[in-house]
Amino acid sequence: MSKVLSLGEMVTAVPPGALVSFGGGGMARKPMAAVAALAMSHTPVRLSVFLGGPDVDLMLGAGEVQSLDFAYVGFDLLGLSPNFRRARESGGLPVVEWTEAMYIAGVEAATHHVPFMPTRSGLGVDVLEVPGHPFRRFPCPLTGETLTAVPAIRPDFLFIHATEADRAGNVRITGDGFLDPYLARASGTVFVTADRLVDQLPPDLSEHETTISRLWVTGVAELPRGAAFTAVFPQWPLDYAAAGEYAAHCGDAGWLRDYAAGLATAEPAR
Amino acid sequence: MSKVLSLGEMVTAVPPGALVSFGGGGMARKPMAAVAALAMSHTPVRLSVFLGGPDVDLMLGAGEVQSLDFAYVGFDLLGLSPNFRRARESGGLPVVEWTEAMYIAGVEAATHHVPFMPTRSGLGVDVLEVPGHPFRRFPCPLTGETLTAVPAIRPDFLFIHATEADRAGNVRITGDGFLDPYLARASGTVFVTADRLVDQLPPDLSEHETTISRLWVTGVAELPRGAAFTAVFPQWPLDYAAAGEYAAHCGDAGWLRDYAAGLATAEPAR
Amino acid sequence: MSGAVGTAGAAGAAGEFTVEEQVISVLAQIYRGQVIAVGATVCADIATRLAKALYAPEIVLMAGGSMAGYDCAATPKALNDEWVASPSSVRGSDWIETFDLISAGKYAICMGPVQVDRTGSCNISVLGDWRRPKVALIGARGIPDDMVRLEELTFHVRRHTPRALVEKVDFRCGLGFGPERDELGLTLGRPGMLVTDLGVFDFDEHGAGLRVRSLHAGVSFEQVQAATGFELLAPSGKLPVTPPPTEAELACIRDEIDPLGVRRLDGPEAGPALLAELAERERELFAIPGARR
Amino acid sequence: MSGAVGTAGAAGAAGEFTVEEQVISVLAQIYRGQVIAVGATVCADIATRLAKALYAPEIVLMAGGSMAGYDCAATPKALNDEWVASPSSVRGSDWIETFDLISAGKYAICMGPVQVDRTGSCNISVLGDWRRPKVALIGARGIPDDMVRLEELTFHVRRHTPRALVEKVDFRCGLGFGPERDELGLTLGRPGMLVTDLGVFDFDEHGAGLRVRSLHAGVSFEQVQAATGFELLAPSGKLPVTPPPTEAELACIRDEIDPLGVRRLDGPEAGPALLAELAERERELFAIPGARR
Repeated sequence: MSKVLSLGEMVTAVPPGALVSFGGGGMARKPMAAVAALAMSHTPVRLSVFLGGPDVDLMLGAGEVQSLDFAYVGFDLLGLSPNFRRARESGGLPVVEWTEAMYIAGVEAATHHVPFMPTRSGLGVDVLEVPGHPFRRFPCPLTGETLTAVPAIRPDFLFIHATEADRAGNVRITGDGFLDPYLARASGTVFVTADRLVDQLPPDLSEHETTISRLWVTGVAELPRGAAFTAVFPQWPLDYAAAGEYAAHCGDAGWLRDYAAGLATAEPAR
Repeated sequence: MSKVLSLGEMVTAVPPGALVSFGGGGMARKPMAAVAALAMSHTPVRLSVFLGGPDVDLMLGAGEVQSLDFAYVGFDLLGLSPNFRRARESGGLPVVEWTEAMYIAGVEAATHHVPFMPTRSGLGVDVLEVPGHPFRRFPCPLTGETLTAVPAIRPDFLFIHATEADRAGNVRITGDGFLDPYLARASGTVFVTADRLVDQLPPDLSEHETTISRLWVTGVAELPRGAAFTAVFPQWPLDYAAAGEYAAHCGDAGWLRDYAAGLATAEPAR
Repeated sequence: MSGAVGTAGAAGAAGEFTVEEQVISVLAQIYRGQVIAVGATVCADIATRLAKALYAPEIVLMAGGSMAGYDCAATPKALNDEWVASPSSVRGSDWIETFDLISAGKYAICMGPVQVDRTGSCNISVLGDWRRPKVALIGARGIPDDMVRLEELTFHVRRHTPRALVEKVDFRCGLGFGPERDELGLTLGRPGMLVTDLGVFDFDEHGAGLRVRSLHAGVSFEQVQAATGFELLAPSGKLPVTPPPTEAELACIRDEIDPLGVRRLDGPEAGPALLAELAERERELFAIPGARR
Repeated sequence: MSGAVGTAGAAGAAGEFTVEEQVISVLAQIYRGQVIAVGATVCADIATRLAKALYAPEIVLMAGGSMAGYDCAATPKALNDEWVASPSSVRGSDWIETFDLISAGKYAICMGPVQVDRTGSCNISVLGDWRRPKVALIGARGIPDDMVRLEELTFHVRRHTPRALVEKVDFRCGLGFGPERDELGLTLGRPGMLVTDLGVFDFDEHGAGLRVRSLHAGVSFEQVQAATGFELLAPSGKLPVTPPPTEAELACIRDEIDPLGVRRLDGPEAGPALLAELAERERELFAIPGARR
């Protein structure tokens, strides 16, 4: 029942045009090695990311993004995302700007296998005033009050980086899980890189410590520091020096290509 | 910041006509002492219980139920609920029969503060063919497909029995949580009885072991074996002898009154 | 119908087995793949464990609820399952995730309906009129939900009688084959296999009725017809005997996954006395309370 | 605007304080009761800790995210908050529950908008046209969600300039007062207090404009007007000086909840060099990695 795959096997499974999502949020627990490998595979994909950071930035910088759905893209304390800025400010990138609650509702719709979810968000703000958004105001069928329908978010592929996983695909995330456990339920194929693989979760802990069931997981790879400079609690605090270097140079296409190539092919540092 | 209350203070807070819910499911973790105290207070209430067992049976036997919403009422391996049978078979009890997924959707609607949730359940079955149900088939505002709208379930009062709680109101449930964590978010007032009160959760465990945040909890009471004969993992397996005795005699109004009186006033056995 | 009903198959030494063991053996075949395996009757529950122990180690058991027993080993069936299952449990979950799994089709269930009709509609809610039932059963529970989410439903009826297998159910918790299903465009939740104490059955996909797939050892078609509240589809040729449980299955059931004999609760001995006896024996057997905490 | 801007109030010995300390002191007043207390700027974050330490032990801090730092003690502000907060954290949670708490009004937040206009509409999404922005900021995030769930929103603008306080925001993430709000019947998410490095403000409930509630020590009305991109409502009488932080507040900020000096990130020194300096100092100070595991 082993689901252990190589990073290459994961990335190769993604066809052009697939809807791809990444776990984590901002500068935390981003599956950077998987993102770099995907970017280096030169497969244009559609991205849908709840809280984007250097993952979205790297894909945009590599020029492999056909469209982007997001509720946030940024580097947290390190400021704005240079490649997101360039892509947006050039006007060429099709985007859907979600609010956080609307994005969560879209993921919940997918996990429950319904085509939409009702939410109160969207009233009186410009997210519903921009071209191309997929939301619709509608009357509640029971009370008549006006709500916003958001469509289900069903990524074809989800990449997550986790604290640890077992070979059967059970996953343990110790810090903020963001939407990862729910995105795993919403996605067709779920690939997990983990700082370490173990024989079986939970080790000496109670069953509450396992975050995602193997039932939702397609493949796992052991990839120590697969989140690169982003934070993985408790093993890796955010590496501000490396993150700062990324932020300073990622707008340079040559630098970014070399960075991604190094990240995608690095041997697991044991 | 102590939220410690007596059982009497909890029960007195419930006005006639309130919508009351109980946690647990079937023969597991039913807040029987609180149920008995409520029944003995002679306050007619409306009940909404996901998976009812002796809690619903006792309230019905005491004659204090104005209406009942449920997805299940039964004694699991011990068979049918005598007082539920009598109430239903006399035809005098207004009931709404939910399916499990529809009940869950109703609770989720309440936790998200939207008036309804869409679900695929209800198609082709008689739960939508009976008089007085609150569900409605409607077209999805995005795809047009027909779905079932279920209304939000917002209990005025929720009673839960838990493994342990701290004085600030954080709650730990070690066995099946059923819908308790979600019902706590959906309910106006949440009262928790616990086999033991501690100074602060989590004790030597990680923060994943705390089930319900104090933000959702109104009051807590230490009530060892507050679940009576029902199962509380891991401290109390289902007491089949006592449960069998209840099942055999609960249809007798006099026996039931004595039983409830004993349960409601029993001093915490230390 | 109590006691020995047949002879175990396979290579090993032959031996007698009960109808419950026959049913467990048959039902164990439906649990395969990366799914949660759930049985709503005691025999179906034990069948999930048999499947995990012998045929499908990849299935997820949920012995004792959605939390403490989630994804446990093929532990012995108990009256208090969590106590036995929790030490080998991999993960805690909740009911919302369980229904997400059902919605994703990652779920296999055998139900225990009180009524099944000739089209495969089933009922666990009420006998008689819903507004004022003759017998209030337990409510529709999750059957209507599973029916619009899972490909197929399996049924275990413990006692094959004309009151259990009826012309038309009093309340539809699940919808069988026939024009109404076709009109609704409902392709999910198809009634699949029905197992009773007399045989194994399936439903005609156009609603024409119930077909005998096999008869348990020693049971005749006439006997089954007499115990059924409607006319069975006529068999085309000689009906096979249900394959008996193998020696390996019987050993696993008796020694590993149901040493307590909880399966007897699905047999004719069922009742408060048997439950009390099992509860007493469980206390000795498993030394509750339990393991991890 | 760096360095000392005033003199601490209250009984203790007087002392100088920075504008960030002034802002923290003011913002600490909005966090009370059984709520999650969140600050979207560094000063607002530190203000939640100040409130918990001195005034409202009942509030829930969420230092470092929704899981490892949930309901922690008033721990020192860090760049890697989870490492410091987790050992005192009472519970893990998730983002769905966080939004349920927001929906239940059990949440108090101070936002850090890039633009605020005279009616209290705010923006963190884009500067210029959304379709092809002059500057793509971070996206609307949770502001539209909070606006339809919470009674009131509080704003902290780090640098009071005509580009931050504008006649009309380029993209509405939150809707201010005025006819449109009234037409929508929107009663939630009212723009409440605005704190900047120059003073404390609030918005006229009919959309007439921005009112000075108090000016920080040494700041004149004319100075604020010059730094504002629209005409402020005329003050009726002499404007009060913002109450300075008390000695107890300053001691708490400096010694207990921000010994590292992370609040400087909201001041004029902000930039990569300061971040690098703080990251270096944090390593020494907190001995990451951390405590519980």
